[in-house]
Amino acid sequence: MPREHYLNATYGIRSWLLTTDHKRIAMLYLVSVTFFFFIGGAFATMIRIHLLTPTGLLVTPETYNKLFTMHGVAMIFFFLIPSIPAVLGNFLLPIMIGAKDLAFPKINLLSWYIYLIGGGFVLYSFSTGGLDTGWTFYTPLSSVYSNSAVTPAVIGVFINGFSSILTGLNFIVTVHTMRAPGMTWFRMPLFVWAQYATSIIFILGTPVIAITLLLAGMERMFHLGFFNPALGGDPILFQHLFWFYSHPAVYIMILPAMGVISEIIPTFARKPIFGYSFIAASSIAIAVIGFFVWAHHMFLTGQSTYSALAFSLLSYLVAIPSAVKVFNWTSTLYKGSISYDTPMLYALGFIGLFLIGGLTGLFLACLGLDIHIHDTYFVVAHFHYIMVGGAVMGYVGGLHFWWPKITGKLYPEFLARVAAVILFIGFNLTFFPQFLLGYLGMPRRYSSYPPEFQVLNVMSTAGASILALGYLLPMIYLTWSMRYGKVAGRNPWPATGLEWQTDSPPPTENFDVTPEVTWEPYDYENRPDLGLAIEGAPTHAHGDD
Amino acid sequence: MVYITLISLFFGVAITAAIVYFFFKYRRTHPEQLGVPIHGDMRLETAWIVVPALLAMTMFAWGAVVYVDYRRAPVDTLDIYVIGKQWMWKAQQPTGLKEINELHVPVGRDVKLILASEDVIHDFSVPAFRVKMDVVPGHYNTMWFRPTKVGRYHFFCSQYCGTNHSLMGGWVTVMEPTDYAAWLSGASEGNENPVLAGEKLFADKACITCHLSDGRGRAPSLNGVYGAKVLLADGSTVTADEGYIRESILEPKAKIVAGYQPLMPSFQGQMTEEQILNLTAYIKSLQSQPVPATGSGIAPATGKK
Amino acid sequence: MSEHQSEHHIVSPAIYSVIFGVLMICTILTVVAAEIDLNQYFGGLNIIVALTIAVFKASLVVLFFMHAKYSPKRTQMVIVASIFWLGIMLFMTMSDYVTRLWS
Amino acid sequence: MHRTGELFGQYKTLEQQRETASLGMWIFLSTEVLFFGGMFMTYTLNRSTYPDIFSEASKTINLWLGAVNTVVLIASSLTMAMAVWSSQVGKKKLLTVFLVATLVLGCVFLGIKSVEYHEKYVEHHIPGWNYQFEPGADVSTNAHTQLFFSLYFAMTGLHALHMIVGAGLLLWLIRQSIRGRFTPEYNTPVENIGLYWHFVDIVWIFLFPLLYLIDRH
Repeated sequence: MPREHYLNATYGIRSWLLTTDHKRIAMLYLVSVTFFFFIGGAFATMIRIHLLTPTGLLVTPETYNKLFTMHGVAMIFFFLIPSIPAVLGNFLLPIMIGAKDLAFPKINLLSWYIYLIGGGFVLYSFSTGGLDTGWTFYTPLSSVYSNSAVTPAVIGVFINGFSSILTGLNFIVTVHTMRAPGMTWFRMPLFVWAQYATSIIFILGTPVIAITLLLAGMERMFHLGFFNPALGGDPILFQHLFWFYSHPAVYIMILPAMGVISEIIPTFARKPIFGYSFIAASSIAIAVIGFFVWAHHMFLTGQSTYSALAFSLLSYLVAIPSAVKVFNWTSTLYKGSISYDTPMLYALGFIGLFLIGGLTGLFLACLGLDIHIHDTYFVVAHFHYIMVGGAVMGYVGGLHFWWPKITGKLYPEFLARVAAVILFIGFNLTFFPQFLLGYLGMPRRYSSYPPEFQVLNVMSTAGASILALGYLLPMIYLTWSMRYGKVAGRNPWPATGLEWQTDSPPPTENFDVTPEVTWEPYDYENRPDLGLAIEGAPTHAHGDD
Repeated sequence: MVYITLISLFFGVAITAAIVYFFFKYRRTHPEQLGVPIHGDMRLETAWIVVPALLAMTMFAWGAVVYVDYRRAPVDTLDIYVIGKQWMWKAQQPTGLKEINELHVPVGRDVKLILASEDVIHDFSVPAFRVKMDVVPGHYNTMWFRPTKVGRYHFFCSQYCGTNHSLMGGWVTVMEPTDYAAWLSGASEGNENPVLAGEKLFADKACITCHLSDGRGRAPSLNGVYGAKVLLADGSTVTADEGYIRESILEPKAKIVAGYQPLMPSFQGQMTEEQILNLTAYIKSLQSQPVPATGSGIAPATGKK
Repeated sequence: MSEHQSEHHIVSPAIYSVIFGVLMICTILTVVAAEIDLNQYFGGLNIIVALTIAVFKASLVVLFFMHAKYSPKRTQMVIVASIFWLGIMLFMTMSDYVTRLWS
Repeated sequence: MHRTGELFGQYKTLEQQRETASLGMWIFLSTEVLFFGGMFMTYTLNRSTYPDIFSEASKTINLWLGAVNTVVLIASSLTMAMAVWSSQVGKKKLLTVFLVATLVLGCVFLGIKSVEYHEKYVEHHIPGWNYQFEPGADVSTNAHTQLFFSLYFAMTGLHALHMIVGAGLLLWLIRQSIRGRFTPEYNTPVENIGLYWHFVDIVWIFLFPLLYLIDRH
């Protein structure tokens, strides 16, 4: 390990709380999003235990409503959205393009503080009785009828939005102006492309949810009227504005995870990624088309039939770039040199789960079918496959992949593989039964349900306990490895990106000398510096077929 | 449904199989081994953009046909008014019979539900019939279905609406038409006929002083207005459905009939959702040749057009 | 380094004054137009006139006061993108409400 | 803290630093477009639903105050543009003069705005609080005009808030300018705050016809 690096360059609590080093800010985010993941996870556990019996085992309907609302708010706004961009993106994006830091380091720190303030408001709302509007805050329930602590939560989410905006702004400007010599657009790692696409959504979508929640909040606090039907306002308009952001927000969660997968797969197949430019372009396509599909959340609100037709068609279009990614990842495996290291297990698990999540999306985008499965557990299962099976798997896989770079230490490989398998099994057991529940007609957000749904609910709860174990394991051994893990070296896998050219952990300025990029991305065959078999040794055991 | 499932299954299984196969076939056998450098293939890329796109379009088209059919109710339906409020459902049969958290319908007949909410957004959902529709405060949504089998089926509120959302459900009872008629006449004693109640409101609220039936009043005659195309002052036309009638009561200035002055006061806040429904039922019963409201049986005087 | 931009362009006070003059004239025009019933000639003409003038004024401010006319392509892309996204929101949402009355 | 004109560690050249800051500002403004956009959307829908009542309600706000404010704000944009020019050509004294002029005009705008708000307060036109559109107005007029005034206060209020933030930024600029910090080589803060100020002006250019003018005749 290097003698001096970003972790030990300076000491003391001030050196962390006032840092402008993107790597340290990433660590601050890592700690805070993990905290919210725990909170959201605790709520999820209670939800699943409660649903063991048809009448509800644990809490009153009112409390149950608060549990799933707080689960959604904590997980979506304070874990999933910031997780990969603000932790992995923050840490890696400047290093990957050969920059010393993000374009605006102070704004980067500011965005973490904004996140904390927003999180503070939300925690205040949780602790003063919680809120029961659903994370979607639909009016007029949220703005007029609910008696719970909606106002601080809305303020918290509103404030948190600016954290996302500033992160997105920082990333876009950094990618445009801070690239190292030779780092052309098409030499950038696909993770950077994914972050760039995500940032587009951050800066063009987030302000809309901010103003929408502000309007709903003002309606609640000052009895103004924007969406209130009692004054002639239209509650459906709130949904339009809400989903204008919140549907693209799903892509905020999944796009960076796709970026992580696009890094892991070529590394552990030791070959260039199949169709680099198609994967890069599909990220941008998802970000842009993703803005045209929002009203598929509203097919049954009384939306115009014509508009429903348009939104359904566009929703099918957004499936194409996602499919392109999956096909390209799969093709990358062909004639690879595939290892079974933990990040690769996560990546392959991601593809499988994302495949199910994506394909069930086709069911929901289908107008005729949506009539039946809209607002049922089918939807719950679908988006958990995308968000947990996709985004969280990508996040945890990415953490493992870059853990040696972040901490300079290796995690215990065997334990990590076991955890990955447990997560995969637990996840499927938890959420696959929910597809069936939804198809049988169980509506979502129900604290009690007809007895015929019990068997599947019990299966789901059983899966959830396995899943919880699966999440606890990495938290324990990753923390353990920070102190006791084996020293990793610069490039343990080895991988081709610029981040692996510097020390682990990197120095505060990332590189001792500004790197100059002469390689194409994932170009294993032309990288003698990696010390892999180039001449003599067969490039592939099956080289002839 | 089967179609999408098959296609999804095909792709799901095929890709998973490919991954698993590659995973074992091309495993690393030597620690320094490299993969074969393949960068991409234009033909493959094109194929897997075009083929899924075409398949997706067929899915879209099938779903669109079903949806359009669902959103456009057939003529000659049995119209039942359903009001959602936190946390119960009130249904009103054409005879005026009111039910709470229950809904009785005859088998084999197209049933149209006209949905209104008194507070927040609800959603009336009958999984067994594969139908649901949001119930939005401030305007009507409609849904329709044709029950094909006698029995009792769950209905739920599917749009989260507050504390007792999960208790806001009940049963749809599908009966033989004769049983249904018997049930209606047996249970309907003491219930107010919505058309008659609406007629009374029409007089009490002084609608009758302007909306003269011979068309010579200060406001247009409402005979036969339901289902007709109405020419508006700005030159456009609208079809006078339940939503239009409701809007005209609450927002009389929003759509002025050509040739008339915007004189009518708004009744916003002065009528309950139920009264509005009754008034609507009465206006719907006013045909060009006035038909006396019979108020019994399964052939209501409403909705015939 | 990324794409290199040309020399910083300085807009002269003379241009600023002319633009300011045009903006003032437009302000007077729009107030006067609002006092006349243009809708009698063509439904909604009042709105069209008021918004056309507003768009014209805003364009002048963006192009000259904010130097967008002399800015790098990248900046102009940002401007176009933000207007385009605003358009998505307005157009797609209104398309729902407008087509509800079609039968 | 840092001294102005310094090259920050993460950049290689001053030119790169300047470009980066400018791009960052523009992207920030694009988020502002969407931020106000949500309100414009709400306005568009409600206006198209209740055109007559919105026109009734807009007749009660004071056109002349609005028109004067438009002139004041555009004039402040001119002085801001001139301030940017002064910094580009290195006229340090003139820069301070124009910045102060901009600040003064901005304050005049806010002053006139508060007069308007006061009028609305006197007329009981503050929604949700003692609201009464006109004596004898019927229920639906009272309800829908509240939609208009809710939008009026939300839109102009948020705009005014941006003005206040802008005034704060101007104060800081004036302080720096008096110290002679800005040179033709280093004037990024002047340019960026100028961009912000012009953007706020543009928002008003749309608010004025939408709230005061349409169908007023």
